[in-house]
Amino acid sequence: MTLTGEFFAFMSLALVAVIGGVLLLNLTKVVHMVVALVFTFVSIAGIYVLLSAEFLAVVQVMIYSGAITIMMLFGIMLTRHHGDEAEPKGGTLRRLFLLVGVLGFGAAVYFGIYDLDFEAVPNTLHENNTEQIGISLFSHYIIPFELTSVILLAALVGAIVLARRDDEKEGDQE
Amino acid sequence: MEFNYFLSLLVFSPLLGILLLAFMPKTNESGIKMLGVLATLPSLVLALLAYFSYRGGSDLANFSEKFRWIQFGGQGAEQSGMFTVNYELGIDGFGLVMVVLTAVIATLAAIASFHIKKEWKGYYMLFLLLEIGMLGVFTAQNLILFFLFFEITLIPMFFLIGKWGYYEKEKAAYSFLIYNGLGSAVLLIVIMVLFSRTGTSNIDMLRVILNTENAPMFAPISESLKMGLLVALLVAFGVKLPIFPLHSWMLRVHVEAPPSIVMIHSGILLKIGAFGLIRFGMGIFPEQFADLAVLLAVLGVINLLYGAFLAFIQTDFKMVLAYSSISHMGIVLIGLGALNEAGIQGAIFQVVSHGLISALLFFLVGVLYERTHTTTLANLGGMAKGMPLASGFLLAGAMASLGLPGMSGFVSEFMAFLGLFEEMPVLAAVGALGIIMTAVYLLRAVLAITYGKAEREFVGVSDIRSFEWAPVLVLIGLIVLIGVYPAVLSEPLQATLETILMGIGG
Amino acid sequence: MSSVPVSAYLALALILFCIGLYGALTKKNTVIVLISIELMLNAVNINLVTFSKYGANPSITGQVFALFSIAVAAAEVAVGLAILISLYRNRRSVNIDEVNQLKN
Amino acid sequence: MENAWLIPLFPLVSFLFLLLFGKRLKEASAFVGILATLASLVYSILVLLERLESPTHKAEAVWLTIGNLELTAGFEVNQLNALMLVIVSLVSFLVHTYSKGYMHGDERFPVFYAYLGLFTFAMLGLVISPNLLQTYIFWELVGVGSFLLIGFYFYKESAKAAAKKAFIMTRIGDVGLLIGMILLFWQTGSFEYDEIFAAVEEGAISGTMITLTAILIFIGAVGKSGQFPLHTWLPDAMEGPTPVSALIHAATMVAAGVYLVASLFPLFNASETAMLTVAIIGAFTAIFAASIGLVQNDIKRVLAYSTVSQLGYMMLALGSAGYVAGVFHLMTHAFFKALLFLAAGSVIHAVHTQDIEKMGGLWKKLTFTGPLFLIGTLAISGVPLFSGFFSKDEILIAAWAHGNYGLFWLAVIAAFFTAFYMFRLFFMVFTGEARSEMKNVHESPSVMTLPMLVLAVLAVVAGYVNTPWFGAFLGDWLVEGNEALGHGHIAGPGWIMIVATAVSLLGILLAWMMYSKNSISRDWLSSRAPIAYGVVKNKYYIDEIYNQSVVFATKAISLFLRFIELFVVEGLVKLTTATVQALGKTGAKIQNGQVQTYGTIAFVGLAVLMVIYALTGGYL
Repeated sequence: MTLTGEFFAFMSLALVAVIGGVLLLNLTKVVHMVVALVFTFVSIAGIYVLLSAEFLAVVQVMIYSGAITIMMLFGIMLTRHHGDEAEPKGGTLRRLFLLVGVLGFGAAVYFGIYDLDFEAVPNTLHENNTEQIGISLFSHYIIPFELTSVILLAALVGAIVLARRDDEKEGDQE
Repeated sequence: MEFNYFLSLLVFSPLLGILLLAFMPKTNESGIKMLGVLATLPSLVLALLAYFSYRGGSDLANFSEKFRWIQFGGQGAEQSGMFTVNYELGIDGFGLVMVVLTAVIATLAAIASFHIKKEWKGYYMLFLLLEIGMLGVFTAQNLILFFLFFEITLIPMFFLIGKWGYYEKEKAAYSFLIYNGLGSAVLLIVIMVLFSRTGTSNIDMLRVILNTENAPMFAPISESLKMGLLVALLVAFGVKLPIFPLHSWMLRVHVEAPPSIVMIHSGILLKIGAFGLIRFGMGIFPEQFADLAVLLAVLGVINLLYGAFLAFIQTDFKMVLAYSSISHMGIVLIGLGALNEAGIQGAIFQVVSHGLISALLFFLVGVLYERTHTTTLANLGGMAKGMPLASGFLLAGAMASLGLPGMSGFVSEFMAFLGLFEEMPVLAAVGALGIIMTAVYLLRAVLAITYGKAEREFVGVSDIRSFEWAPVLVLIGLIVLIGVYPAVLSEPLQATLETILMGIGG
Repeated sequence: MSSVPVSAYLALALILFCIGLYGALTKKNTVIVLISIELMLNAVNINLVTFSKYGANPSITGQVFALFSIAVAAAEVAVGLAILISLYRNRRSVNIDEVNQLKN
Repeated sequence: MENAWLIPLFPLVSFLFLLLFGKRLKEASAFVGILATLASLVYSILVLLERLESPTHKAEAVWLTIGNLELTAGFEVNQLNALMLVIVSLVSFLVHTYSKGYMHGDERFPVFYAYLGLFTFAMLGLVISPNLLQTYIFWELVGVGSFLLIGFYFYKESAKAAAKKAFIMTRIGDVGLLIGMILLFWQTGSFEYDEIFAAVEEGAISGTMITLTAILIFIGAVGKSGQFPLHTWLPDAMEGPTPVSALIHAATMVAAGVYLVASLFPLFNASETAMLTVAIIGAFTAIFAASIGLVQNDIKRVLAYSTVSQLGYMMLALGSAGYVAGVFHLMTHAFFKALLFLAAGSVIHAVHTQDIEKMGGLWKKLTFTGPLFLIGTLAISGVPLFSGFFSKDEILIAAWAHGNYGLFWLAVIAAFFTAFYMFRLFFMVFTGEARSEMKNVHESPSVMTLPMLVLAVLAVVAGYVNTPWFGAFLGDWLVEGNEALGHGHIAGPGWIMIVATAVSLLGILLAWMMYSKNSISRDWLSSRAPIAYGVVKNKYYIDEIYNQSVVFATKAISLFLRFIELFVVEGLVKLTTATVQALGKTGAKIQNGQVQTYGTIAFVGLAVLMVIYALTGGYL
């Protein structure tokens, strides 16, 4: 392994991503947690750039760091939060149990990947990345693409229905 | 002579009784009892017929019958005859002896059941079902059929204990079911492993396949797997026998079940354990069995002494007899552990002999309880005054049980020890202490009941009467017959013994 | 040639996945649970993109899949938040401990 | 002689017959029993007479087949067996006759005769057994006969305890016999006496094995013959009716141990250690029991200890290679001890007590029993010209000749004790004044006195079949054709006979001075050495020691095992059920309806599986 710029970039991005994740786990205020995760999402976008996926990096920043985070913040704001954000007591046994499980899982997977290395094949992903994606998406993956739109539509309708029906109920009650 | 369907007839003839009983009015007490006893007679007659025709020179192989029954696997398997479960019955010398014993004790226990106080109809129907199961166990020629019959014995027993027993009958019934159910589960695993790996469940074929090098199998059975299977068998049948420390269910059953059922239970059902060990353990895995012989002998001595010492301090006569059964089953194990002709023959003799003796003793317990409504030693005493005959028979039964020469107990005990002394003299000498202890606890208990000062309240009780004579006389007669002329038993066994010993290579 | 090995990307993805998983299963706040799930999806996306570049057969497909995944995740967040809000209206709480309808 | 197997069958038939029809026959059952034993007696005498001329007869048939082993059963008439047949059937016949008077009026009269028949059958079967296995079978059966008869008065707690004790104590010995017998079988391949002897002679068995088996078999004899340390049952066995004591616990069954050692004599003779063991146990028992007999006050117990002591003599004889002496004493002892017991029975019958402190002055009232008792006493004390004198003399000579000088002197002291306590008994019962009020003292009916008379005659004359003066006819005949048994007569120094006579006369003299003339105070010993007196009076506390040690240990083991049963075995059961229940409860608890919990469980399960796969390389 040579000390190249790419390596430094990866290391710093990865560090920021992981710190963001750890902060998510350890911060007490919900808003802070979401903000911590923004760092992670942005670093992941950086990782995408390193992996020659510029288009995806942009999408990542737009959707995650932008849209989803904003939505989450709205969700938090729409739901009232009592002052105490402290974790309720109890469940430590389960946490420990889970921690062991997670670490075991991580170890098991890491055991599988730690010396995984493929023969690097020269590729052209970085050239006209967006164009490549577009061609692929609209030729080969046209049907999944259309289906995705259906899903998004369904989600849209579903979200509205979920919210509205409750409104009606509340209205009935009032 | 042709004996088509002979064994099926023998095994399933109680079914006729069940059908007829189903049409009897519930309240007709004497009718039901008579029918119940009569229904056991066809099996008895057929069993005796088989015995005497065998003694008359007829070949036991003639009795075998076989029909294709269930087919597992695809077309190819059907052609090759693999994974076929046949309905096949047959008997060898050992099986013959056990069938006769079962038929005799079943009839006598049916007579002893006259003491039952309620719901005779259900009782006798279950009783007859139990008899079918027992007869089937001793005649089944393949493991799956054996297992089915084995399970058939469990269910009627559960209800017979749980419904017609004494104070803690439900608890006894449950512990019976749980222990034996677990034993059956282990047995089923063994059977399935054998069946799936060899493609057959026929006992003789299994014997051949497992003891021939490079015999065709679907999956190999390694030596260590064989050992594992044998240990599993030991556990499965050890529950039944019972082997220390798997015995606690049996104590409850002995104490809580009605005496006529204990006659069956102690007389025959426990023997299925010994039968299974000899037939399957020793028959199918002879080499591994030889490796375990020392363990068995040690377990036998433990059983013998453990039962004897605990019987010594019991305060209830039924408990004394229950522990005595454990102790006597130790002698079976000792004989098996000796693994020579004398030992194995002694074990089989003990199986038969203890069947008769414990049936006699429990019948007398029933007679006693019928009159005094107690079996606690401290409450009894001086019964020889009021019921000299019953006391005399009780004493005779105790004498037979402690191995008095001239009675069957001695022959079996003697042969088992004769066998063990050849192989492991020191262990046998330790076990011989059990002979003393047997005398100690049996005399203590029996004398406490029969000798000494008579309790006033029991002075007027009646002695053995009417129907009670039959079981007592038949059992005593058989016990003395085997004791004086053991050839009645040893001759049918010789062929079986040879087969077994050939497998062991000794 | 790349100076960063494949396993480093995969390890990063693994760490993020584990963090997300732990968060999803322990956090009491439903919003955080949802966001932890997003983190897990992101970790998976990293894997997809990594294999798209360094896999045995590199191609654009991995990136396209990541794209799909992001789209679905967005839809999921929308529906999830809708459920969250309706839940909050019914229960006046977003504490996941109190969501135990499965029991009855 | 070919039909000698019929001899035991007569009493067996009597037993079965009385068992079935005894109730109807009532006291007529006596005739069945008497007739049966008479038949056996006549036949036995015929067999004995025939045996005097012709060689040993043996016939056998297969009894039990074990694979290739064939165990046989049959009968054998050799010198010893023929002699025993006559002794047993004679005493049995006399006791049967005597009992008709003694048991008169007992409501279980037929049962008594049935038991007597069973015992006689077993005893006769025992003495014609050609092999050890058969011996063992009958050996146990006589034990049962003895057990039943001791416990004949079953409603008495003491009888119950005595019967139980007798059976269990002898059973302990029997196990020794069984082990010895089986070991011998695997060494020699046979239970047959002659084959065992042949193997011993060929040296087919190692010396240690011979010693071991001989001692184990001797344990059986110790149990049956009431030798120390298994002697305690015999005095207690006096709870049985007195004719039973005469038959079983004096003349026949207790002598079976001696008979067993005698019939296995070549085996014992092959091992010095075994012989010495037999001799030491015998001599020790002789003096040990005699010392207890000195101070007992129950007429039957004195006789019982005397029996133990005399049996010790016989063992000493056998252990000193005095085969003939042992058997000879067995025979004479059978006669005079049976006589003594029957006479004692007659006394008890007359005065209805067994305590000699309450008797006295009966000589005039029991004009017939008194002299007969005296004859027996003289015979057992070894007064010259009576049978006991000759046989005891033989034993002393054998012990001296074998070089057991210490044991010899023990035996001499025991002889002194014997003479003393027997005459103490005699003087206290028959002379002086009655020490308690006794009414209706009357002589027994002739059906009781006649058997005693026969025995008295034999007690006098039986000694003359084997004397140093008129030729050792019995001895020569017994060892004829079998060198292994030693010589018919062992020559010893002449002073032994004088010493033996002197000590017995001294004993009598001392007893006379203490109990008849009262020139020495009766409590001379008890006042001088109260502790020693107490120890002897309480039979050296052997019973108490056994109670404290063996019985206690048995109970302790039992309780310990019950502890195991309750806490380990039942504990395991409870643990299993508790585990299953706990698992079930945990399972139920996990179902709390929270998605996160379900997710955790599912995920951890997956993780565990993955870890397992990772560790096992993907193949389970």
